[in-house]
Amino acid sequence: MLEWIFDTVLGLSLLWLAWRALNSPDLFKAIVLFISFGLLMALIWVRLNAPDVALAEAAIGAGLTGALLLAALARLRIMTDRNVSGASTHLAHPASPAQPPAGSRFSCGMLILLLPASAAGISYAVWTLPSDSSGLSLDVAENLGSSGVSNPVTAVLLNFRGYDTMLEMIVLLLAVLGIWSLGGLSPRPERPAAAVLETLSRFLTPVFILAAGYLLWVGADAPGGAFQAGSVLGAAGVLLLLSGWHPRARFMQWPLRLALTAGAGAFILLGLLTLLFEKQLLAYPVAQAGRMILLLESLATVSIAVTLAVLFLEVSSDHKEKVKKGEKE
Amino acid sequence: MPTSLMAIDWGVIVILLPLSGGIVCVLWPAMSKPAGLITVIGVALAVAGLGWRIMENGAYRHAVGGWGAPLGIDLFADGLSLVMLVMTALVGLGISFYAKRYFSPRDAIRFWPIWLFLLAALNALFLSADIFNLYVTLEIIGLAAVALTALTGRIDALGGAMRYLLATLLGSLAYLLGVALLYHDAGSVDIATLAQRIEPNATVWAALGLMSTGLALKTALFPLSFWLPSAHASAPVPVSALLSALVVKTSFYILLRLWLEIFGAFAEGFSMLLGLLGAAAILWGSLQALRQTRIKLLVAYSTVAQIGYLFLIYPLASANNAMTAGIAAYLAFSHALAKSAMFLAAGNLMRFGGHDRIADLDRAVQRLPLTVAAFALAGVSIMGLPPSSGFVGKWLLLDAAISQGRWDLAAVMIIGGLLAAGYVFKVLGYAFTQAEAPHDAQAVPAGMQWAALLLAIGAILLGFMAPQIFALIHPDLTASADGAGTVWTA
Amino acid sequence: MNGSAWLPLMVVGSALLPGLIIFGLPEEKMRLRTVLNLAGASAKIIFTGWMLWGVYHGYQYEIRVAFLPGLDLILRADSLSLLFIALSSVLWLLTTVYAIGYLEGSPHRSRFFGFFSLCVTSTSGVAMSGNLITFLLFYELLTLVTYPLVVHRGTEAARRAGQIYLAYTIFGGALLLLGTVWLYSITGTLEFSPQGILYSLDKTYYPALIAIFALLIAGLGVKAALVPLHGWLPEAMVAPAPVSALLHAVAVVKAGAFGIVRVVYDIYGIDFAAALGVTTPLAVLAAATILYGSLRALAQDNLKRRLAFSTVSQVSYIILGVAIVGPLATIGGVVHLVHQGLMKITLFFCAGNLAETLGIHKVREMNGVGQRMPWTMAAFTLGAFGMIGVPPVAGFISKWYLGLGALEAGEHWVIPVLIGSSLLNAAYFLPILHRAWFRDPPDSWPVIRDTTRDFGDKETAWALLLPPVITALLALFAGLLASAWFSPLEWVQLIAQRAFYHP
Amino acid sequence: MTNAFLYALAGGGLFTLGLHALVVHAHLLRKILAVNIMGSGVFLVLVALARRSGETASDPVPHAMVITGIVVTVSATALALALMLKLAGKSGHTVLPDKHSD
Repeated sequence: MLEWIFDTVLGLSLLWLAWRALNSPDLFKAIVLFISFGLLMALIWVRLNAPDVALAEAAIGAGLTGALLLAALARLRIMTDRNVSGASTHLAHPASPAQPPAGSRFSCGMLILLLPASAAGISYAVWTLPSDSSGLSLDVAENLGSSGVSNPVTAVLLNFRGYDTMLEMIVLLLAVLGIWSLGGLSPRPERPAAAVLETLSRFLTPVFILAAGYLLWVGADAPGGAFQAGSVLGAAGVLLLLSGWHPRARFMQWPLRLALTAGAGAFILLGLLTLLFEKQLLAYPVAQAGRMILLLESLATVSIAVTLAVLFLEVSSDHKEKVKKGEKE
Repeated sequence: MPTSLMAIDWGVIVILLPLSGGIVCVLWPAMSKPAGLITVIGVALAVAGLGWRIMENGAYRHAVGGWGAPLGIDLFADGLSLVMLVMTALVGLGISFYAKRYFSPRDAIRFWPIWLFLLAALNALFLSADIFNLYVTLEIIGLAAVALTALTGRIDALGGAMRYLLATLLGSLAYLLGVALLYHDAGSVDIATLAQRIEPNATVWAALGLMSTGLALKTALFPLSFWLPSAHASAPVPVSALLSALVVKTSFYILLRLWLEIFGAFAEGFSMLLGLLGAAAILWGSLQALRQTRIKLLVAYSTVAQIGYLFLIYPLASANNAMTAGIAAYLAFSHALAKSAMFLAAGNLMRFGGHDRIADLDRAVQRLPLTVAAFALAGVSIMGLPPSSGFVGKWLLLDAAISQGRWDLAAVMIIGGLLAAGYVFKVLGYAFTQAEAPHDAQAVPAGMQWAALLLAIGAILLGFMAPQIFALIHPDLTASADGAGTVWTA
Repeated sequence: MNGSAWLPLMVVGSALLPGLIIFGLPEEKMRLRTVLNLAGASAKIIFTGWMLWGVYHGYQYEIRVAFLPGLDLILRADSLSLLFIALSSVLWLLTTVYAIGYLEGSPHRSRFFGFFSLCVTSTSGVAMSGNLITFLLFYELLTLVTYPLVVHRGTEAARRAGQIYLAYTIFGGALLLLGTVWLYSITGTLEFSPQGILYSLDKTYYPALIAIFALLIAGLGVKAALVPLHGWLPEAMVAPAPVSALLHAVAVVKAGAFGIVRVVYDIYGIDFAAALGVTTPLAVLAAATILYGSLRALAQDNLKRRLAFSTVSQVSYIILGVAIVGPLATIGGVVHLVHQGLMKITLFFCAGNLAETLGIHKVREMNGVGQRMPWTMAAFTLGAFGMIGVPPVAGFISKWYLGLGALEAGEHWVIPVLIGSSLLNAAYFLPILHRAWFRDPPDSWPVIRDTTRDFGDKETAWALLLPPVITALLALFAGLLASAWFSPLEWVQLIAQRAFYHP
Repeated sequence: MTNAFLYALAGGGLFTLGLHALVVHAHLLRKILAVNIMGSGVFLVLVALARRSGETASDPVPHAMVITGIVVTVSATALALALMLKLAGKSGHTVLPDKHSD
């Protein structure tokens, strides 16, 4: 009974946080509420016995996404400050909160009519599901032994459904390419980083790197793995960037590109090799499976970390010109 | 030699090759253009290899990682997938050769890697037999398409891309929620497994609604087409062609696949709704196209209308799945060729005139005969006039409609054809007029003109290939899939 | 018995190939273009002659390729298609000569001759279609390839005329498509066959079949310029004269009329159509068109427009003959396909000569022109007499058989229509002839449009003069020698015997 | 019937809330937030339902899918934010422009 109450409260506060985050008149507040929403999600993942997801959510869903949102908002505010005299002074401040764009008013109306219906439909669909399905857990358990790792989530991500993960590395890469192809955002005036932040980051960076290494290593048997490790490492990068550290221009060229593509490249290479020797895409020989997964994960971790850091860098800062130079080579 | 070639797993190559090409482009931007072209040609050859294999051995199935569905992910290709892959390869080839001359060096290093990843995802999508894997490919396609749309960095392109991104994300999420429901209903994300296990119940219906809505949004089925014109009209020309010809077809293909194999058996009322929206799309899109004064918007609205024809498949679907799949694949292929040719030709006209106002197109026909011919031939197919693939497609649909007494749909198709003639000749009419004062015209490289013309000729020639296409999508092809094959009820 | 299957393809190819090559030729390669044009036209005549001989001796020429599930594309030469092909080959050659003379020095000739050849290609295809879908294919192709010819001059007026032309023809095409698909959904075949393909159908289909007939006739009637679907024809007069000549005498309107012949005889079958009760309304419609066209022609001062309305009227003789059940009327109608072609192309050639040489576009400018251009006006006179039905010019033969056929079929109301129309024809042609021959020429001829061509004392260029004279003589001999073995009339009797009225 | 269903229902609720906000709000940053919340809702449905039988060992496949989904979402979010910033920089607005200005 207590559990029921606890879960009900948790679920309701989740909905309440979401509502507040979406409808808070102040954008900064909305983002902060969104970050707390993400942390609550992480808690719920733990509650649902999904620690891997919880780690990913905390690091990426709440952490990195939050950082990205705040950075974007900061840039919007700077733009606003610059055009105080202009007509467009409300970039970062909410216009009237509920103003649908004129063009799609018809579809807006339709959707709002459909909303209650769809909510009811989804709930009913969820509600009437038979409660006896075990999904693929039995298949996973049965084949876990030959997967090379003992953490089932890692087994699914890197082995059973490794192909998905390969494509996912491409998604990450595409986000960076997409942002690069937008060219430079208008530059932001340089601001010295707060001293506190600098000290903090100097102290925290090694800790983050250690933590990432641990998560990567432990991912084979316990919650953790490339995505969690990569996002922690990426978070370290974000902190460094926040504290005013600048990557050297030389790094911004091919070493950066190499780091960005390492994960996807490793997947593709391994895919070609397995196709050549095992006649099957990404079919690892059982004896080597553990090592191959670790190799893939290590490279993926580097790529994920660098990608996340670059994403933050791009959204937050004025380093565009350097990146563009690198691109022009 | 044939056996050694036969031993190569072309299905996997079709995915890995463009991925590798994309990585090479990222690592070595200066080599983007040659690497990109070589990759695209290689992919076309690999698709040919896969096609040959499918025709020899029947449907293709590859268990990634050696696990096999439902635990692992299966790649699967039958005649329907093959037609889509061939469509992608051919149209991709044409657009690539156009893009080779179109982009400035600065834009080229941005375009090629993203396009190659997009190509990989297109191929992966048409080869996937796993609804979650389809979600991942859809996301790659979505992000790549948005990035390409915004390539010019102009305000209209940024706005179009932003609208497109939000729409495509919304569509993906609705689809993913449907996937979640199906997974928990049937314990699998493999299409063949789902086909065996799914019984109509509330969860399945909700999944059907969510997935269809999401995919219809991504396909820009009226009225969920609000995002399409601004994105397709503001993107760089080769990208517009890619979006209209290939990208919108992907979500349509998924919906078709799900329909044929899972939902079609019980969702008749729903198919009526899809058909109704398709009919509305034809009328609305054509009327809008007719109203436009700018050539790319006209072509973009024409896409909205042509998508409508694709959805008329659903209410007209017969018990014969192979026939339905054949008509759908044929229509999609036909539109892909014609619409890419049309966008490329429109791009040439815009470069030639330095503007995109239809009424000031004078004399183009004398100065750019290849381009105007491309536009005209593509237009013939879009209008559904013989001899063209568009005519054959319209014939098949009309035949189905009249045989089933669906006079309303038949009337919509006829009216849609008339409206299409209206907007195509609106452009062509001005292309024949003589300028009062000759304006300065930009030279258009021959390569760009020929790319458009060859695609348009393809749209015409496809009109004589219907028997071959239908032979590919024959039930025999899928029957030989090793046991786990899909269900075609012939 | 199956002769060479390749002959029909070669007939189509003899126009298609030169056309495609000409598109690629630069403007200044005049000689090569002329050689290609004439070689194509001559080749076509040779192939046609070969097939005429073959068909006369009972061979069949047929080629088919799979096109749609259950439907083939069929090119087949039977006696009826050869009639149309022979007409188009001869007139193509003459029109080509004429067009070379007419367009000398004007821009975009490669484009013009390219589309011109495509136009003939599709006409040949229309003629040799072995089923309705092949017919539809070439019929629509004809619409598309004539559009650039109509708007050839590139003026705003030409553009608007082109839009009107398309609006009509594409609408007609849509109706034809709808009718064809509907028919196919009932019959499962579209193949032309001598008794039609419908006689075995159940009575419950009859209402649908009547509706389909209406759709098909409406679709074809646009090109055949049946009232009220004729509006595009006078507008299309902005095109250059060879185009008007070809469109009106051979290609477009004839394709429509020919299609109606095919639908009535080879799809429905004349007896079945009569039993269905659709022939009488068709005949009434044709009669109304005949009278309406003539009445409108009376009021036109622009010479080409007058000829256009005359075409509206004359083409419906063919349809009238088709719609009256009986071999004699059929012969009269079908033979008019050829006769009207010869006479009307003569008239348009002559009108083109007047415009090109003297700048005459209006009837009232024609005073005394017979003295300045005697050969042209002599040809014009022969053509006009033919139209009126003065013996022994070909038009008389058509009207004679139509009249006999109407009497044979008991459709007596046709006789007054024929007489009335002939009187109207006389009323709008004789004043022209009177002006041309018996009035004094003006001091100076109207200013010539945009050409700087000066023919001096010569009547006009040879290339412009020869074709109308030849066609006029052909029209005369088609009537004079109507009972000779090589006359169109004899061939049409063969058609009627073989195809439509089996013993 | 287990309490995992509660979370699945909450997931459906999040999806709907997000959809509502996506449609109703004009500011692009809010639209991006809305998409993120919709995504969380979908992930919640996916994982919560895996727990509905109440066993302790839960199905790892949806977990892996959600991790994939989270990464996809952050990529899309980053691209969307960059687009928004670029658009704001060029047009001075953080709302979608009218469909097309002729």
